[in-house]
Amino acid sequence: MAAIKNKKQAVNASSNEVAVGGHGQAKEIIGRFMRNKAAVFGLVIVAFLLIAAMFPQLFTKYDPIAQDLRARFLPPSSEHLFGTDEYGRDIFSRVIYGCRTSMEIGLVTVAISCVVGVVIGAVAGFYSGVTDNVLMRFIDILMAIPNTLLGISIVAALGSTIPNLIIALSIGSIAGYARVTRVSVLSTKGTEYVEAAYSTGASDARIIFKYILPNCLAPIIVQATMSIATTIMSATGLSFLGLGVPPPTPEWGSMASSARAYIRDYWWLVTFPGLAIMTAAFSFNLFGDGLRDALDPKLKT
Amino acid sequence: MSENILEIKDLYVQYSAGKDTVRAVNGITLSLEKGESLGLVGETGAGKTTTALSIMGLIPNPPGKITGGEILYRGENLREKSEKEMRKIRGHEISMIFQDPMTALNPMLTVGDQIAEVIRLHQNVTKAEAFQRAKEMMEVVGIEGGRANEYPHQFSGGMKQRIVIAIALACNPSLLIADEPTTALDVTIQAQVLELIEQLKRKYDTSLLLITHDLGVVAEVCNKVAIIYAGEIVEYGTLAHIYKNPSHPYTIGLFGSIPNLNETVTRLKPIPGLMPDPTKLPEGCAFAERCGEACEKCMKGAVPYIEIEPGHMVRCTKFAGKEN
Amino acid sequence: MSTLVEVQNLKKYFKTPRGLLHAVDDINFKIERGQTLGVVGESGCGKSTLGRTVIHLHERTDGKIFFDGRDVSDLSKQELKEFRSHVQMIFQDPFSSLNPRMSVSQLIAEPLLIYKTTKNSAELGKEVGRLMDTVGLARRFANSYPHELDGGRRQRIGIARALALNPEFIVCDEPVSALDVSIQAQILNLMQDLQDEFDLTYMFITHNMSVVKHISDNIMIMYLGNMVEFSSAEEIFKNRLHPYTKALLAAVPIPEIIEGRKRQLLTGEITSPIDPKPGCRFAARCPYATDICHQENPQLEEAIEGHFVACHNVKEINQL
Amino acid sequence: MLKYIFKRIIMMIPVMLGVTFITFSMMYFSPGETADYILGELATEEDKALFNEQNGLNRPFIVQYVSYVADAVTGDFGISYATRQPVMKEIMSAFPTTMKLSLWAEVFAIVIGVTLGVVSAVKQYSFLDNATRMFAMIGVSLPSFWEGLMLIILFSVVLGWLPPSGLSSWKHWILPAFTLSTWGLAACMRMTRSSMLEAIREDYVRTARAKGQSEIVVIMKHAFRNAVLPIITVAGTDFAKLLGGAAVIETVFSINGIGKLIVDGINTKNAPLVQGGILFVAIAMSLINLMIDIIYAFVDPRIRSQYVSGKKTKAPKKEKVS
Repeated sequence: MAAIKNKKQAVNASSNEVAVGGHGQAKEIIGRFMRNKAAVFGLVIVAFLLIAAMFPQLFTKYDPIAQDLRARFLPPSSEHLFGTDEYGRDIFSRVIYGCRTSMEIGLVTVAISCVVGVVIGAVAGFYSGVTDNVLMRFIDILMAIPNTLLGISIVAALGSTIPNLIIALSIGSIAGYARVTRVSVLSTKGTEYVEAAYSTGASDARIIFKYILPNCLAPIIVQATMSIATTIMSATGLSFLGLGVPPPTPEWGSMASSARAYIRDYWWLVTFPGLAIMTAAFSFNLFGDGLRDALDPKLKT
Repeated sequence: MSENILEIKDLYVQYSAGKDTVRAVNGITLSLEKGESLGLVGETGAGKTTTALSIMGLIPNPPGKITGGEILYRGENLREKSEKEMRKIRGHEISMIFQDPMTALNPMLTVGDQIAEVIRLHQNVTKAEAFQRAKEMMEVVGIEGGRANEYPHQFSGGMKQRIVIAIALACNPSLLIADEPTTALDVTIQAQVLELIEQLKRKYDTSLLLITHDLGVVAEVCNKVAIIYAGEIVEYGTLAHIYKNPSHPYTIGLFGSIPNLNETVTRLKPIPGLMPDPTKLPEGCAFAERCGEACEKCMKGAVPYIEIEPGHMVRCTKFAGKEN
Repeated sequence: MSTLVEVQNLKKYFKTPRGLLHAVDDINFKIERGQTLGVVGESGCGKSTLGRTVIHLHERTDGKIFFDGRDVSDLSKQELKEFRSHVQMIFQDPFSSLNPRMSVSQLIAEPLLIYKTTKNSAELGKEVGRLMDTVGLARRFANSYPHELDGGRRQRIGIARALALNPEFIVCDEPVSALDVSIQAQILNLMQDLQDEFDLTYMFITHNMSVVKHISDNIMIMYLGNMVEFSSAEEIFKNRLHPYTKALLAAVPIPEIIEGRKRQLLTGEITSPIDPKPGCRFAARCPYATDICHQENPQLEEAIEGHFVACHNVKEINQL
Repeated sequence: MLKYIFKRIIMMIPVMLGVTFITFSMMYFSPGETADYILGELATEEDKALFNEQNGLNRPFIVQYVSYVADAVTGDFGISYATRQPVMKEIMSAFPTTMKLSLWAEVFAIVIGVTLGVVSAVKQYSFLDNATRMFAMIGVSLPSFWEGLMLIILFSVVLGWLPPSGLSSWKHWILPAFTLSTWGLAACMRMTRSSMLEAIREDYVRTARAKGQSEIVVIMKHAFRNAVLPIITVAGTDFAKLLGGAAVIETVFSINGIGKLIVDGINTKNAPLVQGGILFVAIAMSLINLMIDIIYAFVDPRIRSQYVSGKKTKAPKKEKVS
C-alpha cells in the first residue's frame, strides 16, 4: 500500500520536473542479441567453459596430474570419457582442468592488451599530429613482426611460464586494439555531435569520456571478444611448439603436442584437446559475432 | 483523349520489417498520357519511390512485395511479364533517374562505359559503336565527349546527374521516371538540369513521371499533378486544378507550409503532427489525425475518391455528394 | 537598438593538399540585437564556415570579431567557456548532431551540467522540463533516444539544447533543410516564437531562398567565400543588384503557375575556392563580365542606400 | 606512383630499425650463454672466451647492435652458429619453400573463399548461406596444428592416401597447403560476404538493374568490382601472416621452411639466424602490404588519381566547406 502511495507521489512530482536519465540502451541490445540463436548458443558454451574453469572438480573425479601407469592408452569408455594418455591420466579431466589455463591466459591477455591498446589508440586518435605519428610508428613496428614469431621470441627470451606467455601474447595483440580504437576515435571526433559538445563549452575530458569513448565502445568490445578466441588459439599453438605452459600443467596445446608421437595408434590423445580448443574459440567467435550485430550502430528506422 | 502510356490501377506494395508490415503503397491509381509530364508530390515515406520502383519491377524482394493491382504500360500488364521481358523494357522503354547522382554511378567504371552499357544491351551495335554513341549522348547532355574516359569522381554533382540523364535517355525510352532528380543539387545547377530534362523530353517525345517533394519544381515542369500521402493519391488533376484550386486539406496544408518568395507572410500555417507510422496506418482517412476539418466519418471506412471538376480528383469525405 | 555581433575583415583559410582553401574571405557585417541575419549561398560558398568561425568553432585566420561591444577575437580557455554560454548553435542534421548514447533529457541537461547552473537534480529536472515545454517536446520523450524520434522532434531537441543557457546569439546552420516541408514550417514558426519571447539574435544559414526571405531581417549573399550582396530582406528581393543574386533568385522554382515562365540559366559551375586568382570569383559564370572583372577584386560598395554590392559593373547592369 | 612507392620504402626504414632493435635485444637478454649452446657442455672456459671474442659477443650491447645493423644494411646477416653458413644463405634456402607453400594456400583460399562469399551474399539467408557461414566460423576457430594432425590421421594413417610429412612430391604439398589455407579461406569468405552485401545495396547497382542488365552481370561487373578492395586487404594480410606464421605447420609436417628455421634457431639460441630470419620476414611482410596498396590503386580509379603526380585531378573526398 505504501509502495503504491510512493509511486503516486513520484508521478505527481514528475509533472513539473523531468527525471534526467535514459531507460538505457542495454535492454535493446540484449533483446537484439537474444534473437540471434547462434550467438546465444555461443554464449551458453562460453558460460559453461567459465564454470568449468572456475570449478573443474564439479565435472570430474580424476586428478588431472596423477599418473596411473596401469591405465595407459585406454580408449574412451564410460569410465574414462575421453580415454587416458601415455601416463594413464584421464584425458577428460585434463581437458576440463585445461579450461582454466586457457581461460586464464585468454582473459588476462585480452584485459592487458585491450587496456594498453585502447589507451594508445585513443590518445593517438584524439591528439593527432606528432603524438599520433610517434605512437603509430611504434604500433607499425609491432605489426611488422609476425605475431607467432614475436610470441615465440618473447617467450624464448623470458622463459616458458604462464605469465611470460601472457606478456608475449599481450604485446602481440596491442596493435590490433590501438588501430581499431584510433580509427573509431578519429571518425567519432569528426561528428557533429562532438562539435555540438564543443559549442556548448564541454571540456576535453568530458568530450572524451561522455561523447567519444561511449561511441567507440562497440568495435572495441567486439574486437576483445573475438580476440579471446585468437589468443586461446595462439597460446595453444605456442604450447604446441614447446614454448608455452610447462608440463605437467594440463594445457590443451601441450597435450596435443605430446600426443603427436602416438597419432598412429591412439587417436583420442590428440583429438579431444584439439576439439576443446576449437569449441572454446568457436563459442567466443559466435558470441563476438552476435555482439557485433547487436551493437551495430546502424539502427534500423 | 489520347492514349495512356502508363496506367496504374489500385497498386498495393508492402515491405516486411521483422514482425511489422510497412504498408508503403495502398491502392494507388494513376494514369499518364503520351507526351505528358506528371508530377508525383509527397513527403518522405509517402511511397513515391516505391511506386516508381514498382513500375520498373525493381522492388527489392525480399523484403518488398507488390500485393495487388495492375501496372499497364501501353496496355500491357507489367506485373505479368517475366524477368527477361522486363529486362528488355528497363532502360529501353522505361528509364529511371535516381535522386543522388553522387552514388548512382559506379565509381569503378568510366562514364563512357556506363553509358555504352545500356546502349549495348538494347541496340544491336558493336562495342566501339556503343562507345561512340555514348560520347554523342554526353554532348547531348552538355558534357564534352572527350571526357568519356574519365571516372565519376572526376565530375561535379551536376555533371554526374547529366551523365545519369544520358544513361536514362540513351535508348530513347517512351517513359522517363525521374525520382527527385534535382534534390541533391544547388539551385543554379537544378535550373540547368530541369532545363535539360525538359529540352530532351521535347526532343525525344518522352513522357515524364517526375517524383519530387518540391511544388515549385512541379509548377515549372509538369502539366499534371498527383499528391501522395501515406501511400495514397489524395488529389489529382492538372496543374491549374492543384495550384489554383487545391482542395484536399493536405494539399492546402502543403501550400501553407512553404514560405513564398513573391509575397510576404509573417507566419506560416504548418500542418500539425506527423505522417502516420506506415506499420500502423489508421482506419479511415490516413490524414484525419492532422486534419483541421476531420469529422467522425473520416475515422472509419473507405474514403471516397471524388471527381470535383472534370479531371480533378480528391480523396476526401468533405466532398461526398458534391461530385461533378 | 544595439549591435550584438560585429565581424571585421574575417578570414578563414584551410590548408589542403592542393593549396590554401579560401572558405571565408574578408567578410564584414553587423547584426543588431533581436534581429536575424540570413546567410545564403550554394554548397561550398563558405556560409557554414563563416557561422562556425564567428562562434569560435573554427579558429579564424585573420580579422576581428566583436560580441556585445567586446573584442572576442582572441579568447583564453576560460573566456571561451564564458563566451560559449552566450552563443549557441543549431545544426543542420538533427540526427548526427545528437550523441546517440544520450537520452533526450540528458542531451538537454548537458549544457546545464557543464555550466553547473542548477543546484540539484530536482532543479535540473524542472529546468529540462521547462525547456521541453518551450520547444514543444512532449515529456513522455524524456527518456527516449534520438534514433527513436522523427526529424522534427530531433530538431526540437537541438533547439532546446541551444536555449538551455539563455544565449543571446544563435547560429542556425540549415536548421530546416533536412526536414519535410510540413515539419519545416512547424520548426520555422517555433524559431520565430522563441526569438520574440527571448529576444534572440539569429544568424540563419541556408541555401533555401524562400525560407531565408521569410525569417530574415537582413540578408547576405555569399559566393566562394566572398560576400557579394548585403541588404535588408525586402530590399534584396525587390532590387537584385548583383548578377549572381539575380541568377540565384531566378533559378528558384516558385510553386505558382506563371504564364510564359522562362528560365535564366547560369552557364558553368562553381569554381574551386582553392588559391583563387585575383578578380571577381563569379566572373567565369557572369553574363556581364568585362575585362576588369577578371583582374581586380570588386569591393563591397553601397550602391543604393543600405544596399551593398560587390560588383564592378553594378551601375551599368542596373542602370543606377 | 613511383614517387609514392619510393616514399613508402623510405618509411619502412625506421620500422625495420625498430624490428631489428626488438629482436636483437630479445636475443641478447634471453637467458643462457650462446657459447654453451654452440660449443656443448664439454667446452672449457677458454673455449667459450675465444668463441665470444671471435663472434664479438663480449662487446657492449650498443656496439654489437650498431655493427649488426651496419652489416644487415649490406645484406650481411652474419654467420649461423650452428652450421657456420651465412644466415642469408640459410634463409634463401628455406624461404622459397615457405613462399611456395603460402602462395598455394592463399590462391586456394581466395578462389574458394571469394566464390563461396559471393554466392552466400547473393543468396542471403538461404540454406547455402547459413551453411557457409557456419563453416567459415568453424574455419576461423580451428587451431591449425590440430587440423594438420587430424588430417594426417585421416588421410595418412586411416586412408593411406597422402604422405604425412616432407615435401618430395606434389602429393606432399596437399595436406600442408590445405591446412595453411583454412583460416584465410574462412576470413576471405566472411569478408567477401559482408562487403558484397554492402555493395549490392548501393545505388549504382540499382542503376545497372534499371538499365535492363542481367542479374549475373550486375553482381559481377557492378557489385563485385566495388566489393573487392576489403577482400584484397584480408587476403593480403592473411598472406603476410602465412609467411610469418607457417612455423607451426612446418613443424607439424616436418617441412624445412623459414618458420621452422627460426623456431629451431630460438631453441638453440642461434641469435644471428633468428634476428636475420625475423627481419627478413618483416621486410617480406611490409613489401606485401605495399603491394596491396599498389593493387588498390590499380583497382580503384579514385585511389589511383590520388597517386598520379603532376596532373591534378579532383580528390574523391570533397573538403567540407559549406
